[in-house]
Amino acid sequence: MRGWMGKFRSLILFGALTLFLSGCGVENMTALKPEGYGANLLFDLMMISIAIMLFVFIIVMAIYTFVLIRYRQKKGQEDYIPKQTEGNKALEMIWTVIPIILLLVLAVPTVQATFDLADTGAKNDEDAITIEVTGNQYWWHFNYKGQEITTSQDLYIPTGERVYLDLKSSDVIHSFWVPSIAGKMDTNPGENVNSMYLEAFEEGVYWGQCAELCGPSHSLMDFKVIAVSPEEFDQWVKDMQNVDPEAEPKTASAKEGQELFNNNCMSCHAIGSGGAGIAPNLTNFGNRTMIAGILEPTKENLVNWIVNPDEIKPGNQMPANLVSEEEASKIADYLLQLKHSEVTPDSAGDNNQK
Amino acid sequence: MSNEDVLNPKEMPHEPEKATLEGKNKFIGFWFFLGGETVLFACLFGTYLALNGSTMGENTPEHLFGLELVFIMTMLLLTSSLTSVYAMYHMKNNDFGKMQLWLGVTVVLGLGFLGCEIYEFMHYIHEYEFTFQSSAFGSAFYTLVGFHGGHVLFGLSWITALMIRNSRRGLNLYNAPKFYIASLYWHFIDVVWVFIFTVVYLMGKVG
Amino acid sequence: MANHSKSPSQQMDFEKKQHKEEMKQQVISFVMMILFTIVAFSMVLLEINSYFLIPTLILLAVVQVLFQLYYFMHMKNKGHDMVAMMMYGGISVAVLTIITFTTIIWW
Amino acid sequence: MSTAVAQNRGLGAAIWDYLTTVDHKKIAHLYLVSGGLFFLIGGLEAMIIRIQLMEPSNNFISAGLYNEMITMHGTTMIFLAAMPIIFALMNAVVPLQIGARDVAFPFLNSLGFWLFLFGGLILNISWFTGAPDAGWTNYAPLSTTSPGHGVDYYVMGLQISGAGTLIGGINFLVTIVNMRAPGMTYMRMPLFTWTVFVTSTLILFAFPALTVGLFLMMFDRMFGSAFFDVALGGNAMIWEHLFWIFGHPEVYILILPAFGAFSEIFSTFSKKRLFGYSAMVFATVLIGFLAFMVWAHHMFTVGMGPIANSIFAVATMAIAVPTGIKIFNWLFTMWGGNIRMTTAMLWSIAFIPTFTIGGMTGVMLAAAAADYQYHDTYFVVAHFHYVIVGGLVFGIFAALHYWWPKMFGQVLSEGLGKLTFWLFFIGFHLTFFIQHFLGLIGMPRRYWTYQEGQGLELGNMISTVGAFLMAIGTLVFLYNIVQTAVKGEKVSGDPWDGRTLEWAIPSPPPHYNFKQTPLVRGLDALWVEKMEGKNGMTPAEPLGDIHMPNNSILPFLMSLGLFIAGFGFIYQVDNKMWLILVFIGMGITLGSMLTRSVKDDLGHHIHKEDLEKGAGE
Ligand code: HEA
Ligand code: HEA
Ligand SMILES: [Cu+2]
Repeated sequence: MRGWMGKFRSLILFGALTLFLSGCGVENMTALKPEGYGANLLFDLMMISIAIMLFVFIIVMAIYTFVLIRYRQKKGQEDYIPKQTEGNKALEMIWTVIPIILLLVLAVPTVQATFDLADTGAKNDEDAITIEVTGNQYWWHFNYKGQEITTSQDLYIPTGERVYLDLKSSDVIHSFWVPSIAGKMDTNPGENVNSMYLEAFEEGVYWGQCAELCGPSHSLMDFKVIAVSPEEFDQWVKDMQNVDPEAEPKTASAKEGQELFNNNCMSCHAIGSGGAGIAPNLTNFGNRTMIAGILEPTKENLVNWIVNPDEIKPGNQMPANLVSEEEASKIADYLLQLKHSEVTPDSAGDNNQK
Repeated sequence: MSNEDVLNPKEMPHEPEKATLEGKNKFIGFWFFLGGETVLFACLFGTYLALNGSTMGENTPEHLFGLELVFIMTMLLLTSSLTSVYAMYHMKNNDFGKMQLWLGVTVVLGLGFLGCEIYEFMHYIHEYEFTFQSSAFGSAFYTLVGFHGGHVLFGLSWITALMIRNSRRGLNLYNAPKFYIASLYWHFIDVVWVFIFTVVYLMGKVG
Repeated sequence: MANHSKSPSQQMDFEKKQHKEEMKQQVISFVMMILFTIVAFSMVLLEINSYFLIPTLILLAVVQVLFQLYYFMHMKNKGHDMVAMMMYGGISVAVLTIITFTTIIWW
Repeated sequence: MSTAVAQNRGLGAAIWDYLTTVDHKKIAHLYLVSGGLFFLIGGLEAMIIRIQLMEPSNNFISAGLYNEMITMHGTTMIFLAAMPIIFALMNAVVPLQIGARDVAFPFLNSLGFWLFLFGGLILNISWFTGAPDAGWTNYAPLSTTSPGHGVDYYVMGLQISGAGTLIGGINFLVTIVNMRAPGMTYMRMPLFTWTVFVTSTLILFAFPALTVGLFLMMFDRMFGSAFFDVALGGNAMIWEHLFWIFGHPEVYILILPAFGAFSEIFSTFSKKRLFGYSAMVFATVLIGFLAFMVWAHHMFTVGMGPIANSIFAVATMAIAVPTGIKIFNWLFTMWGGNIRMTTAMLWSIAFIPTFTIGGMTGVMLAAAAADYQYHDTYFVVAHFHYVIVGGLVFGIFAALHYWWPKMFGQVLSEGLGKLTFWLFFIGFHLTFFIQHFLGLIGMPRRYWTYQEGQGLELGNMISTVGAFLMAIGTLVFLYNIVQTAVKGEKVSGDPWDGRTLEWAIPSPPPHYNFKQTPLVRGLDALWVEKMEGKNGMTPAEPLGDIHMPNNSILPFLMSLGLFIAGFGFIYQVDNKMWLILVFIGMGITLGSMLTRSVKDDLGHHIHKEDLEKGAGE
């Protein structure tokens, strides 16, 4: 399908629409510059439908313009009574049958794409990468099945390979969406686990967002998908599996921070693959693209967040003022040095945040 | 038609419930309402069917339901449907006394049904600690069956009110449609019950 | 209304006869309904294979309800076209709803 | 509007008159005024939304308040503004179009209105205590776990006003089935009446699903049941299905009467009979029929599986066919006609491209897989505002300009009308066209704010500017109403050279509508007579006494009772003492119902002699 669609697409891309679009929109967030299998498939489907719609619209507008110009009341014609036509069987047939045909043309690729994207049967294969994704108010939990790796917020995947996701939620409904790689899928509470797959073509850091209203901070529930080369991914997996959660940090302040963290935060958070899972797993926090999904990863931001999370993400579960600002600063030192892998968002190339 | 004619007709027409425009409107409108009620109960049935496995491991339908009581209730309600048909038969023959009599029988049978239902619910709550709140199945069961029970209660009050209100003045073109649609309502309650005993109790027993 | 040429009492007699006829049908349908109910209950008590049993139970219920609607509630009589249309409208929506709730709610 | 009456008899009497009225024309006024007020409130909420989104990381309102704002905006607009204004038009026009003196159930008609109003009041009172914040779709478990009482208000308010709508729907069904003038066969009914008929049918079958959904939600939130609580085996999908089984037909409930109004307007101002009348009727019925088979297109991403998604996708696309039939029939109604550019016509003409765009984006959304990208983004927001504002709100404006003289006996200023039109029209496209692209480049809907550097700044700014233009347009319209009322110029019964029965009687019509029931001899009954050189309709009956229903305060009381009980239900969760309100309220309601059923109400007669003298006008 990519073949003939390719030509077709370049035609459409020519249109004023896309000219306008290249002006705005961020490359790693838009659905209009697909960087993954799903997004690409859907982009093609969108283009087919837009083409059909443009065709219909042009016809409607042609008749419309003609009618309005030609049959508008002219001066001195106020009393003219036109012929009272009842209808026209032939015409009515035409505008019943042609839309039906157009819709069939659209329906076929729609059904194909729908089944294609639902094809997650391979997720149980021996060597398939399957990640359990859990939506929480307001953060994302990722558990690499059978790999003993848990992370949150930043989802590392290898390029050029299908990564399967099992989606569920621990509280309300969320929706997992990475526009430039794939469409979205809801995460439901309870037994209703959904699955989908991601397949990124190129390395990059792709923006993901929650797309189902989930509470006050719904709009702040961002995450990132970090696609790295398969080699880098394997490296990352190894690094993550070898993390020693109790490893002593180097600086004194960070050491104190570790203690404080263990005493105050560990009941919800986790470092390493175990842990309660009530709050985000912070194993590779130092490599995160963002703090809490939305703040630049600076120490200042982190301290602010620890002391007063509710101000930044209204309605979130993390208690405010659990520690003093001073203590928070030490905890920040500890957290920011939690870098266990050489593979970081930077490894994904310079595609980051254009 | 003047008001006098409506309240004291010299002669009752063939179908008194539809003799006036108001009567016709009531008749059609009430049927349409029943069409809507069909959807309402369908939604409740759907919910029940979706949740009847969510028993949280205890108090499953097989375990709870006993068929004897349900059979008695079914007989009561089916018979009450017939007696209300009798009542309408006498209405059409302009025999007010007999109509009241059969409506009275209908009400008694309906009360019997309601009594059984209350007994049943009490039984579940006290013997099995199976309540509205114990599981999604509990919520769905009591809601579906309770909605029907509520309809029975409303129908009984309605028919009783009509009987008392008109006991002295007899049948006329103003109240005939009212009696008629009340009896339609009563039949509809029976229709719903047929599905309840089939879907909830019999199929629940089968598992 | 009664604008026939017969005298009122003749008319009355004629209608009474009609009503009687109708009553007979209604009693018959009542007996059928009771019968169906008994069959349904006994089938459950006899623990017949449920693949066969459940469709049969539903069928019995549907037939019973048709008796109710057409005989007890007079849907078979004339002047019920609109009524029938709306009832079937409601029933279609009802059936769709129930199909949904028994199939795609769980996946 | 009834200022003249008010001056004659004092304000108190006028208010009492409106509280007790069972006259469909006055109920139309009530619906219009309250629906109009709610439209302003909903619009104000929209403005607040737009101001908040004007720039990235804005803090104009807080995140929690934003969610309340969108929830109330959606709920208010759909249930309290759009539906009631449609009911206003139905009440004002349908009985006249079918040559009836009244609706089938005048008492229930009034009850329907008061239920709607009190339901709407409950919803809006929530602003003082914390409004619902789970979106107008109110998905569980977000709604079942939402703190405070906001969602309880949503549940009670919609339950009560929904009951009113259902009652109103049944009333119009029976009116159209039973009350048509002699000769008015189904295939001679004006298209507006047809669309009202189909809309009422949809109401009849769709609202019960909402009723059940709201009951379950109420039980879960107030009485500890577990329908949506996964911990006890509940299933949140049940709410979604129930909501959309209602919700999708609801959007056609909204749009069909607008279609009907456009049909009348196109035909009148082209001086031509509607092209393909029977196809139009067929298309209307088909849309109504299909409306019940497509609801799950709102749920493509919940994980129903590819089979269900495909079925619902194809079924949804099918609706484009009957809708297309309509679009082309309207175009060909104008074809060969003598088009007069009145304000009403202007709105109607603008509707065609706008709605076509909205419908086409609808079909794009219907392509199930592609919806994985569109769903819950601004693309959807753009779609539904194109069909709702560009279809329904344009339709309301068109219909109001068209039927205003019939309702109030005055013509709205054409100049101001056109000004309103241009402001609103341009503002509308500015606001919503750009939102398609915002959605495609990754802006999800229901977002309190967006980050800087995501490329969303410009689009949102433009959108906000457009919203202000719409607001100004609306204000001009309000000014137009006031100015017209102050001027008070009377107008004849037939200012537009109309074709249907409502134009055969004076404006505003007398209490009993038709002195003598007209005899209908064809489609466009009045036009048929006009073409034969007659001045008006031929009566179907000799002049005689007219039977009219009596006014009653009971509908108001019944609704008031439920209103009071509603608060009892909401607050009994905190303290069982509040159950007292439930008892008082239900007592009032049931007591009024009992009064209604034991007290004979046979109506009254307007006598022939008085009619000849012209009384009652
Ligand atoms: C008046 C209201 C109205 C109307 C008329 C419509 C009409 C349609 N709607 Fe829309 N819709 C809404 C109101 C409405 N909608 C609302 C409020 C929502 C969002 C709710 C929420 O989530 O909050 C929504 C959401 C919505 C979705 C879900 C999107 C999502 O959440 O992901 C979908 C998906 O299929 C959809 C489809 C359609 C279709 C196919 C039509 C069709 O009926 C359109 C048919 C019309 C045409 C197609 C144009 C004319 C036809 C021709 C000129 C003929 C030729 C055409 C072709 C061959 C294409 N709508
Ligand atoms: C009938 C339905 C209807 C109508 C008419 C409108 C009209 C408008 N809507 Fe709305 N809208 C919905 C139904 C409707 N909407 C629904 C269902 C949702 C989804 C909610 C949800 O997600 O749950 C929604 C959501 C929605 C959003 C998305 C919010 C989000 O997802 O975060 C936006 C954002 O731009 C928006 C904007 C507007 C605007 C600018 C108008 C304008 O057209 C409004 C124009 C009117 C005015 C501007 C009135 C002006 C009057 C005054 C200013 C005078 C005030 C004076 C007094 C009060 C005395 N609407
Ligand atoms: Cu829809």
